This record gives sequence, structure tokens and C-alpha cells, in this order.
Amino acid sequence: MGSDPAGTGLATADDTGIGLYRDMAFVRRFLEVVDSAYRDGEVHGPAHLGLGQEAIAVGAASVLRPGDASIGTYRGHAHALARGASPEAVLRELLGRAGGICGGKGGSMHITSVEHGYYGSYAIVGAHLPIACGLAWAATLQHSDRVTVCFFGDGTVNIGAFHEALNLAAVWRLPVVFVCENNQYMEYTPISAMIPVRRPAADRASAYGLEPLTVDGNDVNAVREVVGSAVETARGGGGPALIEADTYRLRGHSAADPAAYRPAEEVRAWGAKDPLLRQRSVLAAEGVPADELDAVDAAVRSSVDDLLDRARAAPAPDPQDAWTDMWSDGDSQWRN
Amino acid sequence: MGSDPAGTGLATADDTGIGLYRDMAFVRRFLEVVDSAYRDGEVHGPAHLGLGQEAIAVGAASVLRPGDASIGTYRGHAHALARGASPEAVLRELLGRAGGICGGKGGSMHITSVEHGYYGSYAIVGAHLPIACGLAWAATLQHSDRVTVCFFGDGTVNIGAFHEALNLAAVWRLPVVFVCENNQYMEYTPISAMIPVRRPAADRASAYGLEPLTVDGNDVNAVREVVGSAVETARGGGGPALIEADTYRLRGHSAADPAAYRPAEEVRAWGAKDPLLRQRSVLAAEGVPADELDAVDAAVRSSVDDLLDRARAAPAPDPQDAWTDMWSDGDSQWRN
Amino acid sequence: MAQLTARNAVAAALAQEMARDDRVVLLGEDITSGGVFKTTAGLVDRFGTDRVRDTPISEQAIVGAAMGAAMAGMRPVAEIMFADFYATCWDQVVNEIAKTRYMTGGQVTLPLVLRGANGFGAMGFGSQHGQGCENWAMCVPGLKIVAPSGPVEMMGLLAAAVRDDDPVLFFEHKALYPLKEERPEGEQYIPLGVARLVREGTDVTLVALSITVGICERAADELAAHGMSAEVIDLRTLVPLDARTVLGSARKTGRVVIVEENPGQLGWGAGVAALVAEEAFHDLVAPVRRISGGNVPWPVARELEAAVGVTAGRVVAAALHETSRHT
Amino acid sequence: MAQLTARNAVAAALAQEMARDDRVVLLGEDITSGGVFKTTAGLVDRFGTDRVRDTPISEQAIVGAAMGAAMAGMRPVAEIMFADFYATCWDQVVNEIAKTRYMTGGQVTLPLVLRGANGFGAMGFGSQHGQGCENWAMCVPGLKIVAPSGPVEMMGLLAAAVRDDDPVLFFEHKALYPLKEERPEGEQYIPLGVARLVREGTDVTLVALSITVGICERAADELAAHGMSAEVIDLRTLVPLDARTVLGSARKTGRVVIVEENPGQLGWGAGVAALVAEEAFHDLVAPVRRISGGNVPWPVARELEAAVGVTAGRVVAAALHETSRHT
Ligand SMILES: Cc1ncc(C[n+]2csc(CCOP(=O)(O)OP(=O)(O)O)c2C)c(N)n1
Ligand SMILES: Cc1ncc(C[n+]2csc(CCOP(=O)(O)OP(=O)(O)O)c2C)c(N)n1
Ligand SMILES: [Mg+2]
Ligand SMILES: [Mg+2]
Repeated sequence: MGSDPAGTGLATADDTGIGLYRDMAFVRRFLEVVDSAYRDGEVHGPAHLGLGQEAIAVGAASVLRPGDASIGTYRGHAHALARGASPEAVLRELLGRAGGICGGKGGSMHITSVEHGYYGSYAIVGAHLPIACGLAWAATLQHSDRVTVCFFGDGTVNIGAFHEALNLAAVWRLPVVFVCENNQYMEYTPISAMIPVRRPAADRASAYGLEPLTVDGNDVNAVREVVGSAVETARGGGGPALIEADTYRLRGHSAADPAAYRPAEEVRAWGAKDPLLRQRSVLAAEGVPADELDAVDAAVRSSVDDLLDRARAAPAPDPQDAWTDMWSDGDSQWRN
Repeated sequence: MGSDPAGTGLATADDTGIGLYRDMAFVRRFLEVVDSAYRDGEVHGPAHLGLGQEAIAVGAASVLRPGDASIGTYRGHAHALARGASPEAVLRELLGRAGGICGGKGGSMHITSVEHGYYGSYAIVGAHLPIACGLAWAATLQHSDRVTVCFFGDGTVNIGAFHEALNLAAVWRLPVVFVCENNQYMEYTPISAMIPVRRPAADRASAYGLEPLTVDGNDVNAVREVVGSAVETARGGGGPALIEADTYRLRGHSAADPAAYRPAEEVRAWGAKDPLLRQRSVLAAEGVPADELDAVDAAVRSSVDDLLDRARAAPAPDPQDAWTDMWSDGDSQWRN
Repeated sequence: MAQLTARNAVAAALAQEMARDDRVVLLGEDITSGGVFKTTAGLVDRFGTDRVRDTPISEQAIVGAAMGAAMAGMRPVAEIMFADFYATCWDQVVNEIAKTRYMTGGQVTLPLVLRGANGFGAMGFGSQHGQGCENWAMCVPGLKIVAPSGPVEMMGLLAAAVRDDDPVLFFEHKALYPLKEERPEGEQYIPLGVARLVREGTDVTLVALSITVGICERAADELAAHGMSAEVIDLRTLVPLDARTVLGSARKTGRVVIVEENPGQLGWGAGVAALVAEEAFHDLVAPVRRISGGNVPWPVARELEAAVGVTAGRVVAAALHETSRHT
Repeated sequence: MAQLTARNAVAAALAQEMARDDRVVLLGEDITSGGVFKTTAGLVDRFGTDRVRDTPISEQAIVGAAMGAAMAGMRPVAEIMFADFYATCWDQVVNEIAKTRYMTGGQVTLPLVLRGANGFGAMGFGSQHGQGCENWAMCVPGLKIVAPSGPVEMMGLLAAAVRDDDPVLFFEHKALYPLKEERPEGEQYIPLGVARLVREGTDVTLVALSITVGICERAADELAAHGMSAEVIDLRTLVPLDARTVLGSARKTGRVVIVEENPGQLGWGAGVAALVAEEAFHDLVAPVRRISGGNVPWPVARELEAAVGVTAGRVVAAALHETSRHT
């Protein structure tokens, strides 16, 4: 589980049911704040939010060790936070302020926190799957037990890079776990219309000699179990895994998308499966009083709101920053 | 079955066992002549020969109608000839003479005869599979019953374009039949070392909702049966198919490759399964006397040798041909 | 008169061409919903799902299918949502589409269009969604390259691209989509390969393409205030390139400033500059100047975008600098 | 002294670097068998299959794996058999590798090399196996670009590419592979970004890269016979570009002929020409000339290849033409 030195982020040391709930609530609130900031014109460029998909990011991160690697897509805020990235630095990046986690050069689609093992958010569909293979390959070359977890969407299973990466991972038996967040949609098109099989990832696992693993992606405990065992298998030299996690995005593809293409009934039905409600009922069954969770919500809300105030108060970035981070020697020139 | 107006090519009007044998013998002799011409330095650039894989090209072509489309790889001489392309024009292209089938601009890797439904030979692994989808898509848009057959190798199943094309063909239910010529090797590497499944194509069919079809690619009659039924299914609107045809190349990856990386025992074993020997024994069982087939061999040999003489006697191409076939209006300029 | 935005101009041109030729078909991701930039709005309702086809996220399959269909007599128009994604299907574009007519000795003709959103525009799209990719294509013979500068131009040039019998890459600058102009009556068609003289001038020639045409017009206004008469040329197409118009203007004014939004490291601006410097050398009174974007991947924060972008101010400064030194 | 072919130089440089740094690992198609151009011969025997890895035919996976491994602290060298195949993994090269350091605010460093056979050379490889792809990369900031002109250069520059902490695309012209030179003693290393003055001259500057360096040396010999003294510069690397050396020579001779094997439509030749024309304008006595390949996909028949190729004769003619007109 990630931890944030500044103490403002996902700081759960224990992975208790309440800790997981708190982290999901934190991510949820964080994304809602970004959503409204976007609508207020405070976010420059597109913003893709994982609202409704929190259980996958939080559940998966909770089974990783600090040295493990994860990598994801433009819909990556939750994954960065779940590994322990500083929420304020992420927020500063989203709002285009100084001190952004990518120095103002990544923005919403490229949130990265290598310090916390999150090797980046990539905005070309499928592109990061081969990169995940490389992170995993390095672990074997370095005789490290590092495991790499790679998150991507259902629509990604139809692009060439997915196929090449899964095949290489399987042939080289790399310690990488591929997690398909099946939120049922590409941008505006349901994935069911674009695959000749029922399950986008699971029904393709056998093509790579892998087991068809599926999990309820809105159940954080189930995610911990399934991803956790795949991670330990990979860590033990058992090779890669491909997991399909069923979920649903509660809003549009990006913050600009009203998502009118989705049947109201479908949206309602999935709303009832909200991962936060799910964890609340689990905890209720364990006898945790509702007001305790309400208190968590309130605490999370105020800490995220404080973050927003601090990020907003941050100065604008220095235009000269456009010329840094180009070449590794600090130079930004291509010629003399 | 293709036919060659000049009467020097694959002219079998009937698809009798002897006709098929004759066509395979013709292709075999043609390729052997190219192989020796290459060694004599008469072929400029690389030459990839289908020696040993004749049954797939001849068998598949024999179940196609004149209006059907086929498309293949740099190892495409046999496929062009099998559709009826002029062997002399192909040979002129290979020897770099005037009157080459691609005007001296394609060479060995890009033999094409659109006139005979052979839409070309492509030298980037996997690239022509999406193109085959387009040929098939056009048939549906044109309400034509044209079927497209796409030939490729075992090593091609690991590249992204293969995956994208198979998925699109399946989702759009296109009238295209993909035939994987599994000759057991990539260039110098056995395919078994680079896939996590046993059969490169068949074990991936289910990922596209397709049946795992396999056939003995050295048995021309089996090829006719399996490819023929897939073609008729596609023609009838039954959608695409993926067929894995087991075979073996009798020589190296290209004419320059001694293929020392192959176990002698393996080469011997496959030599015994030579498609020509196979068809000879089939015909023998049907009571065809050996000398009748020897006569076919002799006739084929002399006709191919005549072709070689004629091609060699052809003049060199006009250097100005380098500036034709650029833009459809005949112009070759990019600026005024 | 009706208003035409550049995004509507795309749909209008496609509708115009689909109506006059039923071999014209569309394919791409999410296009039946109108497309993520709303450039195909309404087309599926009018022409049906056979001619307006949604695809999986499979750019190689999209472009390959367009090529195959073109070989078989159709006239496909494929949408590549952001030009940056050409990188995922670049083999189909440069190794297959650009070469197959030539390498088959003219046995095939490929009347197809690949189109979509292109360019920077300081819109916060960042390094993977903000590139101008016309230069990638210009390095490879066999592709026609079009990049319009406004709504009416968008409509006429796209119509010409669809009617062209060779493969055309059509680059729609995403910052132009919301721009409005009065929609002219009737059919729109602007031939490829003919540059547009945006404004006549005598002291300096500003050569522009797509988004930089507007930038050069603003620069020309400012230069006029400085008493300098700038001629503005909109190249419209890089291939075929109307070199004659550019050279003619260069010989007349003796001063050329080429304005490209892309990084200057290598791009069409260098190509045109090299051409002018070689063929109009003896008429030049000042070196050919290039104004182009920073040689970095695009940043996202507004202040950083501003630092790497091309502005009218930079164009004006370059033009004035030369006159002050050479007159 | 031992002989060194360019193909052996590749293996020798890789062996040298693998011996001094065990983070250097190789991956690519058929490389354990020595590679189809025999540029990795003997390496698997010396360094083992962990450090010399065969891959499936999956260029996106090859390049992506190299990038991921580099992020995690390795120094991978991936072989892309023919540069034309970069088109099948272009996204990994230009959208991921070239941009990730910048777009993450410097959180990652990518010390990796992508190398393989490049260029035309009139060897009958045709349009899909004969391209020079250095220009594709030069359009995209974030990649270093190296293209050596001979065996010893190949060894020293590849060593420097492997030691460089940024991504390097290393283009080995396939026509150079069989070339022989005497192998110098000891470790080889030639820093990136420093052009080589191949021969001094006073009347004209010939700017070359890779295969055209030899062409320009032959041209310089012929020009000497015409009493013209030609300076020949081998750029060695396009990024970083040693513009200073080119400009200095241009200012000295006043005449520049840039010789590129690729189609001239757009390429590094245009980039260098634009730069010289802009920055050395007042010292030029003649227009900057470019000699480049035909603007077509490459044909195969020998006579057709000859028609589109670059020759010493064309270089000589261009150089003499200018002097006759301008002295
Ligand atoms: C190669 C490529 N094609 C298209 C796009 C545009 N695009 C961005 S996100 C997206 C949908 C991806 O769907 P999915 O994989 O299910 O991920 P989700 O957005 O649902 O998380 C598309 C088509 C892209 N970024 N890259
Ligand atoms: C994208 C790409 N990568 C690599 C190559 C080099 N190459 C040419 S043929 C070949 C082997 C192909 O094997 P297979 O698909 O089995 O076909 P076969 O040659 O056996 O007929 C390779 C790697 C290529 N042409 N294209
Ligand atoms: Mg999705
Ligand atoms: Mg094979």
C-alpha cells in the first residue's frame, strides 16, 4: 500500500477493511474535485477520471510491495495515488501550477510517480503493455523479485501492442500481471460491439497459454485476492497473468463527455454496485457502525478540499521549465 | 484455377489429380530455376522461395473462382503462378529484365498480378492481413460474392497486425480466409521457441471466436478440401476462417540462406513428406502409371527452361521506367 | 448566410462526396456517434451503417482495411482520431499505401483519404495528442498531404482529397474546428497543389500552412502598422507543393519568413526554406528565416505551452529584423 | 594489423560495451544465430542467452521491452533488422521513448539504443527494405540519431551510443557492412555530436552522412582533377547536430553541396540546407545545392536503381555548375 510522506495522501499502513474504504473514498473525492475543477475551466486539456473504478486501483496497490512497479493509462490518477504519489503534486499538475508531479509537462494524461513505483500514465492505447514487459524483464535480469502490474481498458484488447506484449510476456515467462479494467466501454462505443468473444481479456488468455482470470472489479476484497495471488505467482517465477476486472465508469469517457450514449437503466444498475457502497455493506456486516464511515468520508472530504486550496494557491510554473528535462545531461539543445 | 493466355503457365482447366500434380511440378521447377539463377548472380536482391510449400498455393488456388482475391508475402511466387500470372513476366521481374510483371519496381518480394486476382506480395511481416480485410470488406459493400484468401507464415502470428486483422475480420464477419503456412520456422528461429501455445495459428483461433482449423499442407487434396469449404462458408456469408497448414521449406529462408540451423534428421523427415511425392503416391494408388508423371515432369522442365531462355533474352528495362507508376495521373513530380 | 465551423465543414464535405459517389465509405473509431471531435455528425443517419462504420481500436486494421477496399474499387475515408496515432499504423501508411502502386508497376490505384485531428494549438493535449504529423509523411514519397487553414478551405480541400485517385493524408488542425465562417452556396471544391495568396505584399513573404496562416495574417497586420507590406501565402498542400507560387513571391519581395507550428529540427519549413534558398538565391536580399515550435515534446501547463509555441509577435520580429538589417 | 568489416564493427562495439557494463543487454529477431546481417555474431556464446535474447517477430514488443528495461536501470540495445520496420513500432519510438523523459518531468532516463540495417545502396532490396529512416526520427525531438560512414566509425560511434544516457537510434547502412578497414588497437569510442572533417578544401563544402561520405570523397577526387578543392564533412550524427562545423566550413568556402541518399522531398539535407542558408547567408557566393535520391519508392531492377540513386558524378556536376556561374 502506498504512503505519502506529506501525510495528506493514501497513508493507510494497515490494509484493514476501513483502511481500504478510506483510500477508495479519498480517490473518489479527489476525482470528484478534479471533475468539478475541470467544469470550472481550471484544468487545461482533457481529464479522464476513474470514478467508479477505485476498487481496482486501491485493491491492486494494496497487495504490492514498495519496490514493485505499476503502470497505467491516461485514466491513471487513481493508480498514482494508490501507490502513494503526493496528491498535492498530482493536483498541481492537473491545475497547471508550479510543483506539478510532472513539472507541468505531463498534465492529466501522464501522471507519473516513479518514486512510488508508478512508472507512468500513457495516452496511446496499448502502448504501455510492451513497456510493462520491459520493466518485468529488467527484474529478471537484475535478479530482483519485483513484480510489474499493468492496468489498461477493455478497448485495448483489440490493438496490436496488446497482442505482442501478452505473447512476449508468456514466451519469456515475465513477472508481469496484466489487469484489464473492463468498464464496458471504449470512448462512446460498448466493447461488446467490437469483440467476437464475450469477455474482452479473459476469452483471449488461452491464446497466450494463460488462465482466463476474472474478478468483480467493484469488490476491493476480491481484487486483492485475485491480483494478490497472481502477483505472488509472478514473484515466485510462475510467469505472467491476465486478469479481467469487471467495473463501470460512473461518468463519461473524459470530464467533457456527458455519456448520453449509455442506457439510463444500465447506469442505474451499475450505480448500485458502486465499490464504496459495496465496501460499506461489507463493513456493516462486520459490525462497523455507519457513522464511523461517515466520519471517514468527512475527514477525506476536508483533507481533499484542503489540498485543492493549497494547489490553487500555488504559483504558476516558470515558463523556462519548458526547456528542462529534455536530455539527461540537462541540455535542451539539439544542435550547437 | 488460374490460366495463362500465353499458355506457358498453370493452364490446368480441370482440377484432376494429374492437373494438380502438374501445377505443383511446374511451380517446383520454376522455383528451382530461380534458386539456381540466384546462385548465379542473376537475381538482384533477396529471393524467398516456397520450395516444399507448393501444395498450399496450388491447392488453395484450385478452389478459387477467377473473381476471387488472394494476397501473400515476399514468399509469393507460387501464389502468383497458381492464380495464373504469366510465368515469363514473373521471371523477367526476378531477373530484372524489361517486361517484368511489376515493371522492375517490385522484384522478388513484391510479385503481383491483379489481373489474375493476386493482389500482391508484401514484405513487412503481417502488413497484408489488414489489407486482406479491406479486400473482403469491399466485396460486402459491392454486394459481390468475392472471397479473399490471405497467406502468411507461422512467425506472423506474433505481430500486432495479425491480431488487429483477425479481430476486425471476425467482428465484421468478413468473407476472408486466413491461411497460415506453418513451415516451422521464422527466419532462423523455430516458431516453437516464440509462442506459448503449440500451434501458432490454430491455438489462437478461439480468441477471435473462430474454429481451430488445421490441415496437412503437403497434401494438396486435403488443402483443397479444408480451404475449399472455408471459402464456400465465407462466400455464403458465414464469415472468416483461420486455417493452419503444416508444411516445411525444403531450402533456406531466402536463397542466400544455407539453413544450417536445421537438424539433418528433421530435414530428412520432411523431405519424405514432399508434396510432389505425396501426390505421386496418391495417383499411383489411383492407377496412374509412373511414366505418365515422369512425362509431366519432363514437359514442365522443358517449358520452364524455355521460359528461362526467353526471360534471359529479354532486353534490360528502360531507366526512365523509374519515373512511371508514381501518381495515378501519370505524373511523377511532387512539386511544380 | 449559414455559418460553417471547420468541424461542420468536414462532415459537410464528406456528405457532399458521399452523395455524389456511393463508392465513398467511412470507417473509424466512434464515428457513428458523430466522432469525438464531432466531425462526422449526422452522416450515419443519412448514409447508414454500411457506409459509416465504427471500428475497434485497431489503427493498423483501420488503415489496412481502407487500403484493401481502395484496391478493390471503393473510395474509403478513414478517420485517425489524433494524428499522433499514425505512429501505431505507420507501416500501413508509409510502407504499404505509399508504395504499393509503384512497386506493383501501377497495377493498383489507391483512392483513399486518411483524415483526423492534427496539431498543437496550445490546447493542453500534451506530447502524445498534440503533434503535427504532416512532416512524418512528407519524408515518404507516394502520399499527398493536405492541411487546410479554415472552415471553407477545409470543406473544399477535403472534397478534392476524396475525389483524388491517389492516397491523401488530410490534416485537420484541432484548434480550427470551432472556427466559423460564412458558408458559401453550393458544392465546394478546391484543387490540390495550388497555394492560396492570402494577401498581397511587396516587402516580405510569409509562408504558412494550416494554423499558422491565421498567425501570419495577424503578423501582416502588425507589420503594416510598422509600414511593412507582407505577402501571405497559404501552402494548403505539401504534396503536391506549389513551389512556383512561393518562389515567385520570394523573387518579388526578396525576403521570406516561413512559419511552422512544429518543432523546427526537421519539418516542411526546412523543406520550403531549402527550396527557396536554392532556387531564388539570387533574388534574396535577406536570409530565409524560419519561425517554428520548440524542439521539445509539447508540455501542458499554459505558461509552458506559450514558451514553445509560435506567435505573430515572433513572426513580426523576424520580418522587421531582416528589413532593418538589409534595407 | 587485423581487418575490421563494418558488420564485425557492430559486434565488436557491442562486445566491448557488454564487457565493461553488465547492464548492457541485447534483444532482437534471430540475433543469437548471429543476426541476418551477422552483426551480432559470437555475442551469445560470450555473454549468454540472458544478455542476448531472441524475440518473436514483434517490433512493438521489442522496442517497448527495451524502453521498460531502460526505465528500470538496464541499458538495452534492440535490433530492428531493417530500419523500414520502425514503421511497425513507430509509436514506441516517437510517442513513448522520445517523450517520456520530458513528459514525466525528468522522472525517467532512457539509456537505450535501437539499431539495425538502414538505407538504399542500390542493392535490390526494393521499397520496403531499402529506406533510410533517419529523417523520420529527425522530425521528432527527443531522439539522438547516429549514422556512421565506415567500419572504424561504426565501432566508435556505437560504443558512444551505448554509453549515452539518452535514447539513440543507430542507423547502419547495409551497403557498408562488407567494407573493410584496419582495426585500430584497443577500446574504440567516438563522442556523439562532433562532425568529422574528412578532407580539407577551400572552394566548396560537401556535407555528407553515412553512405554519402564515400560518394563525396570520390567526388572530391574528381573535383581536384578539375582544379577544385572540396572540403568533405561527415556529419556522423543528426541529433546532436554539429552545426558549428558545417557553418564554419560554409563561411570559408562560400559554396555548399549537401549530399543525401534519401528522397529530397524532405530530409536532413533540407534541414542542413535551411540552416546554412539562414545562418551563413552573407558568406555564400552560390546557392546551397542538394543532391538526393529520387522522390519515388525505390525500384529493384539495376537500371532503375541507377536512375534514382545519388552518384559522385551528380555531386561533381553540381559543384562545378556553381563555380562556373559564380567565380
Ligand atoms: C492508439 C490509440 N487509438 C485511439 C485512441 C483514442 N482513445 C483514447 S481512450 C480510448 C478508449 C479506450 O478504451 P479502453 O481501453 O476501454 O479504456 P477506458 O478509456 O475505458 O479506460 C480511445 C479510443 C488512443 N488514445 N490511442
Ligand atoms: C515487421 C517485420 N519484421 C521482421 C521482418 C524480417 N523477416 C522477414 S521474413 C521473416 C520471418 C517470417 O516468418 P514466417 O512468418 O514464418 O514466414 P516464412 O518466411 O516462414 O514464410 C522475418 C523476421 C519483416 N520483413 N517484417
Ligand atoms: Mg473501457
Ligand atoms: Mg515460417
